[in-house]
Amino acid sequence: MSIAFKVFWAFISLGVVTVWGLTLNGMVHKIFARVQGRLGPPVWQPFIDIIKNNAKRTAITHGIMFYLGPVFRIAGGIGTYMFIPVLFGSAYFSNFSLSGDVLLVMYFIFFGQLGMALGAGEGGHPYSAIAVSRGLAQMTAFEVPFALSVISLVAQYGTLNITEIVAAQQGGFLRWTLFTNPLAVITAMISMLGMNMYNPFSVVIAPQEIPIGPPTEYHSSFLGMLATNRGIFAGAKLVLFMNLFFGGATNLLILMLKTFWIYMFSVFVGAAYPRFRTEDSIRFFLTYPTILGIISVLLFSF
Amino acid sequence: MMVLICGLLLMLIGIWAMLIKKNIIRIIIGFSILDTGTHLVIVAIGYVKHATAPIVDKAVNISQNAEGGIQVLGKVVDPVPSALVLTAIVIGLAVTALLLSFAVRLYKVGNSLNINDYEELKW
Amino acid sequence: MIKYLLVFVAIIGIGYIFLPFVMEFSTPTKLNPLATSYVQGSVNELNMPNVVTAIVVTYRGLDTLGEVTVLFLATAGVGFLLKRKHDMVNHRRKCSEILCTGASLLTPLIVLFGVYIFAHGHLSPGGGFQGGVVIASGFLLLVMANISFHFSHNLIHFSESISGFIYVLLGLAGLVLLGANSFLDPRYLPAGKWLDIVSTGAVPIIYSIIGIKGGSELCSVIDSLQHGGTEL
Amino acid sequence: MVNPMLLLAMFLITAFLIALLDKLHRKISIYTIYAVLLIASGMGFWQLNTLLYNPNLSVVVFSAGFSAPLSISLQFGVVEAVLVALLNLFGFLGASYLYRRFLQSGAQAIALYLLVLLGANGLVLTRDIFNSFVFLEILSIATYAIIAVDQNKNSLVAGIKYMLAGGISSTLFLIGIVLAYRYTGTLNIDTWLSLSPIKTPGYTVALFLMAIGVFIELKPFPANGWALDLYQSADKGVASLISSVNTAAILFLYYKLMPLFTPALLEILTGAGLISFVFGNLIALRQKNASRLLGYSSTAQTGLLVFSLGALSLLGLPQGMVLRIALGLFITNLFAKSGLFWLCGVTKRNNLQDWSVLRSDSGLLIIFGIFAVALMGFPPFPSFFAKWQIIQIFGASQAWMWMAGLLIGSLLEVVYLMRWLGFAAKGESQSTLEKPFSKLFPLMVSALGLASVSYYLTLMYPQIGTNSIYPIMAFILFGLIDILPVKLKGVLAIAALSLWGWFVLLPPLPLMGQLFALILVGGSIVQIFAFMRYQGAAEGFFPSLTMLIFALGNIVLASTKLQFFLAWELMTLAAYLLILKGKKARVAALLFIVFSSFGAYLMLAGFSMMPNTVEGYLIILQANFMAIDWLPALLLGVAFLIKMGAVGVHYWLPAAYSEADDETSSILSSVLSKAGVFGLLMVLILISRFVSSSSISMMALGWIGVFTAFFGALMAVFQEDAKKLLAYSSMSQLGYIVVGLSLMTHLGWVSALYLAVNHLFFKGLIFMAMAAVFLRTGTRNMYEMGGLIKKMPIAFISVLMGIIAVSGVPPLSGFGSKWFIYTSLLEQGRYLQTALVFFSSAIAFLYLYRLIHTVFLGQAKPNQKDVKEAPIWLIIPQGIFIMAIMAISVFPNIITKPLSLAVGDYIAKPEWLNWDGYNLVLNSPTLHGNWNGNLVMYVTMGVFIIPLIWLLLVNARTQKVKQFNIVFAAERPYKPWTTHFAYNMFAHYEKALGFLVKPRVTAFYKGVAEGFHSLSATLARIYTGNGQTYMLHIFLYTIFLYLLLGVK
Repeated sequence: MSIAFKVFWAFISLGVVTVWGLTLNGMVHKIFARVQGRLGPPVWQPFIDIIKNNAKRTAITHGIMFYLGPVFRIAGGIGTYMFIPVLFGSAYFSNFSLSGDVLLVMYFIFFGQLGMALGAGEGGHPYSAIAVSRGLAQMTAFEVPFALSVISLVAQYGTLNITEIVAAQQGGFLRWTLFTNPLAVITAMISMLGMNMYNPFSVVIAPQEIPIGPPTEYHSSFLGMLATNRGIFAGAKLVLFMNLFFGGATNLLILMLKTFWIYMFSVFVGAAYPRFRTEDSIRFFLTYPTILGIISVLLFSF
Repeated sequence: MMVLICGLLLMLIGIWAMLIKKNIIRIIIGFSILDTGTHLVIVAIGYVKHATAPIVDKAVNISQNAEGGIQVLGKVVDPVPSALVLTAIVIGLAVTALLLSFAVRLYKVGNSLNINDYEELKW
Repeated sequence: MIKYLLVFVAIIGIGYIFLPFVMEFSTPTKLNPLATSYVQGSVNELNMPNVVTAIVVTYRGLDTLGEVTVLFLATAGVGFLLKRKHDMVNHRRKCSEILCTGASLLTPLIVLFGVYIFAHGHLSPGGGFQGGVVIASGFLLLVMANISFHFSHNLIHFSESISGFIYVLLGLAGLVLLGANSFLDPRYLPAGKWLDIVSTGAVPIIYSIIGIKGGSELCSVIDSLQHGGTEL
Repeated sequence: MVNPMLLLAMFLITAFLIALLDKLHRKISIYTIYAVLLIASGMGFWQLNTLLYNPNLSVVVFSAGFSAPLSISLQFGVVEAVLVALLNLFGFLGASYLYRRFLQSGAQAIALYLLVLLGANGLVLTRDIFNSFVFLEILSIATYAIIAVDQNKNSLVAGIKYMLAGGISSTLFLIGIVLAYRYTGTLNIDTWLSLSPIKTPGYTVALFLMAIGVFIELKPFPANGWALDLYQSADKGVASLISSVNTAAILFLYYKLMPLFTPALLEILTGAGLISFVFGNLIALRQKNASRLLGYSSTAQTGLLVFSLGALSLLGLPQGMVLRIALGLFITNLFAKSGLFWLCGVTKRNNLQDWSVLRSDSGLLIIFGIFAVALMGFPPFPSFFAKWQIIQIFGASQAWMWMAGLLIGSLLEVVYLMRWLGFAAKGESQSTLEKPFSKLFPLMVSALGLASVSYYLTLMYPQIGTNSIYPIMAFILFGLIDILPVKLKGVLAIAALSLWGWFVLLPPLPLMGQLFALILVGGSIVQIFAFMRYQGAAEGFFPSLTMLIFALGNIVLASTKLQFFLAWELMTLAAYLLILKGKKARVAALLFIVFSSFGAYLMLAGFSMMPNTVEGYLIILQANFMAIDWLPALLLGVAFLIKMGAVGVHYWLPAAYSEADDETSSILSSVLSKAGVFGLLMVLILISRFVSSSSISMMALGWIGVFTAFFGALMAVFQEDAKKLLAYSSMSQLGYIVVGLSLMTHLGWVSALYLAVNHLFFKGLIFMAMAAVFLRTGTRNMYEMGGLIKKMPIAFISVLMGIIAVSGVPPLSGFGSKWFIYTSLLEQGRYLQTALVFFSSAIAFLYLYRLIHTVFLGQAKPNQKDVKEAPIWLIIPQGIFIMAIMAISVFPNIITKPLSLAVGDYIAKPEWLNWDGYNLVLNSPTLHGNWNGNLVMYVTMGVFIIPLIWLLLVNARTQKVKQFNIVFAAERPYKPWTTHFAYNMFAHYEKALGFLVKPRVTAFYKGVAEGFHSLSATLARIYTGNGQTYMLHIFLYTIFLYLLLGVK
């Protein structure tokens, strides 16, 4: 496949995931609102926000890093997505997944976060830094169970290649990792709660107490970019989880179905639980899920 | 044999004095006794049974051999320890003299001859 | 208490160290080969009846040279230690008539006796050190009697220095005259007649020098102890 | 041949006549003894020269015209000639030190001094046992008397103690001689030696008494209180005389008697020597009085000499060899110890802390440094070679206890000497010194003498090779031109090192060697630029720096164990000197050198158990077919791990890295630690035949690495000091390298090396940038900075590149190292280690963000509003490093392929590892994976540039706002100190995980240090200061040794 062709299809797949991701976000807001007894915004609210923000004329900047922050962020989201094969067996929806394996994806996730953190940092607002420090701290903690579950997969399948992992899960839902290696999946799903930063691990963005910080420092097209990324990034993560643990997808419909339910898991948990403090969530991630992860690794390494 | 044991006993007495007496002069005397004991031991070691002093005179039997050399037939004691003890005595004397003058000097500086009064240097 | 115990242990211990030696000690009945050859050599090669002198002055002359040095050291050390800037006044009472007279009378005799002893050191018991000590005891007598007798410091030091110097020169003479291995060899002078006072090579000269040296050193020590050392 | 009798006669005549000469003029007598001593020394040299050309010359001279057993014989052989030459030379130097004393004290003192030397010479020359007693007494009595040149109470008291002890020991000696005569019938040592052995207990007693008499004169612990008091209180010239001339002569007497001893006796005395060495140094540990400390050190050194003479003889070495080794120790001690005593006299400071007075006088400080360093046995001083050989011999003959004792004692010695040196170099300086020429002269001569002796010895030493000299030569040359401007020196250094590196270093090396040469030497050369930022001459950097770099190269270039160790020690020394340049680096430098020495001694022990290498053939090549046992591998491994700062032995690392000057820290972290990597790699190569990835040892090593990485990262998170943060970060990174190496697979090693190269680049980069920040802001506390991105954009970019590379975020090369380490670990099934490594690298984000945020982002501080960009000299290396990082990020093959080739020489590349263009494909049976760094870079650029363009299109005209244009609690904040979120940034993290980084290691080492110091203090209690107690010690000691001997 020629490079141009590949780039073209990458754009298509990116478009798909953006739309789907944003839709999912909209649904989430709706669900939360309903759980809390509100009417909630319409499902398409994220799209409206993005368009509105991009249309704003005025913009201020605190400096070059501030300016680049959202770029880093969205580049991180897109890049992560670009390195994940979306549909199993499809030449069109495999993005640039041949540049690396699951390790690349796991590390590229940091790219956007780091850039964002830097950009927000230059804003000079202390809350940005506080949020970043919480986010990073929590991140180190939930990455441990996640890494353990990936390691468990490696022990199970003997590969880091996402496509190969998906291939190993083909042939009936009983061959999904969910059923062949349930402990790893549980571990990974718990750490996903942290990743998505919904309750009980929402102290990072702390939507109630800290209504300022990055979202208010950034505005207009910056904010638009961040919002777009929220969709892309969520989609990328969901696709990754789907590939690793739920047998992947061979067409877009299955993809949507699976990612929806994966997402809903964290949403339901988030809607039902109160919030942990940072140190509590660190302690949490480093105890139960970590032990589960270790057990799952040990199960497969012997 | 008796002299040897006496010498050894003297040495022990000297050591006792050096270790027990507090007065520096007495310690020096102890040292002198130790020294003397040593000299006695040295002399005793050179003794040969029923022998005379190693001076070849009328008390010693001598005979002339063919080449005109003199053969000493009588018994003399071993001259070597005697020679050594001479040196040892002089050396002992020198050390004692120096010790005493140190003591004198120290008395002038510190106004005491008790060895326990001089313990500033330690650890 | 602990200290007494430890001292006790030390003394017992030192005694114990000597025990094996004492246990197997028996007075020998004959000389060992080295001593025998000393006795023979003294008589035959050095023509010297007093074997001890032969050893002290000739065979082991280097020891004696060292011994002289030690004496010199003691003198210098005592003088150095007790050195005073100013002579202090003596507060001792004058000697009694008997002591004064006796001392004045005896001192020359004692000195003469000392000279005899070191002059005959190669023939009969005695020798340089013994002679020197006797001479010094004469001077000690004078000092004890507190007779207003002043050593000439210069004289003493001069005789100390020069006698020591001559001793070394006499030793070196052997080296020069008899060869590389003959430092302190007295045989560059004729051996002389058996039992003659001028015999056995340079031994009488050496012993006399030692006597003078020893005497002056001891006098110097006495002087230092009496008056405090002098600035050389 | 020179007749030794003449030598003695000359001394005697002068001594006897000095009183008369003195009457003429005081100066005449003084200059006379100078002449005599110089002539005597010259006689020694002359004799040595004669014997060198005419080795078969008869060297024995008899007295009185009779031959040996009858008369007294003197021997003037090679050893005696050396001793005569040296002792008289030092006699002369000591006399010149005492010049003023002599002027005041008069002829007696001069004569006494001369007689000390006479005694020493006689003791050296004589072959007659009783005669040696006489000379011993001359020596002792003259020494007793000369103590009185300083007639204060203390020296008189010490003198009396000394005399009593000396009297007792010489009485024992005398009685021993006579008792022995009873059995042997001779007093001549040579005749005695030819006798057949006598086996009765009485004879053993006699020998014992004789031996113990001499031995106590050698001041063995604990029967040496008198000597210590004497060293402390006597005039320093006299103390120096006693510790050098006096001790040397008695030691030689001991050596002469040694062949007479029974093996049991020799063993006991040798052991006692070792005890004396160890405990002397142990007690010195807590000593604050300089002269007394020197006293302890002196007794320890004497113990060491007794020990080495005895031990080597017991092991059956030829006497020539024993003497050569002992001579190395002896010469060092002679020069250094007397020099230190003289220096004590010049500074007139008793408290060690007051030695900072030397700061004002760099000449004296250098001299002090030479002495101290020589005493500790650092190269190129003779004691280094002596210790090396001794340890090698012990290793070969498996004398482990001896080796352990020697090494422990040496380590203790390093502690207190280096602490002292630290005080002198870094303390608060107050006043100036009075420096009479007569006292400076001997100091300078002995320092110069020691240096030149060492230089020539090193040149002549077998197995050294010219390369090994370069570091020393560089040190000397750059020391000589140290007054030139720093820019010029920098250019010279870069030119010299580059030429050397290109033409000498690289050509003979195999690929692996070249790689390390590039890391170690190349990486350092780049950083030389940073040193050129200083104004004026900036004295003190370049000698050590160039020595360091040459030594680093030599480590790679070594072909024998000795060359390796020599280079290693020179590197350590140079690094120590560089660290010591830091403003508050006294303690840090001490920690560094103590830990390094500990490592070095382990290495020494390890080397001694390793087979010999072939000279002229690089170790790195030999490693391929040589094998070593597990014990040496363990020792060497630990040694290298210390240098890398593995967890547990990392205690020195944060202190040293943070307190050194910034440029130095950079080199320490980015380059020096790689020397440890190189060493560890060598060890692993050497054991690669019988150790595999799954061996317990390698698993353990892996865990060490993982925990190093983990704890390093975790501790870095909680630092406020940027340099400490970077230090812990380095530790963490080195942990990854250890893990990689522990895998013993091709991929594992490639990953370790890849990380090593990367770490050089990014850590050098960050350190350089941060050096610029520290330089401009004048602080290292991150919370005192902030918002510097606008003032120092270049530094910001460097740090940004650096932290992206450290954290392993794609697309920069850092990701490669993560990918390598994970895949290699997973490939070997080390899952749990992988997880912990992953955790640590996640933690890295915390401290990296903290670094860049609190320094460059957030609120700028008003007091830093005039901060400028760094000087160009700091930017040049940054530029180079950035280019290097970019190059290997875009084109990873330029580094991964050579690395794989280099490793392939030792562990063959598995077939499942392939390059498909830029795509690195891994198809092992246990793991599949791939990484295409080139493509990742392009994709990242793409996904970055497209949104950027978009943003520029829709939002091109943004309005720049001022610093406080934020809404903070509904107001605009005007206090950047409170608004800047920096201090204790990860408080929540500390709450959650802080319990893991409680300073346990610190507590442990503090406990160890405290334990040693209180042990030292307790032991020192035996020196009660009471003369009688000291005598009691002597007697009890004698009895104790006697009981050990167990005469039946």
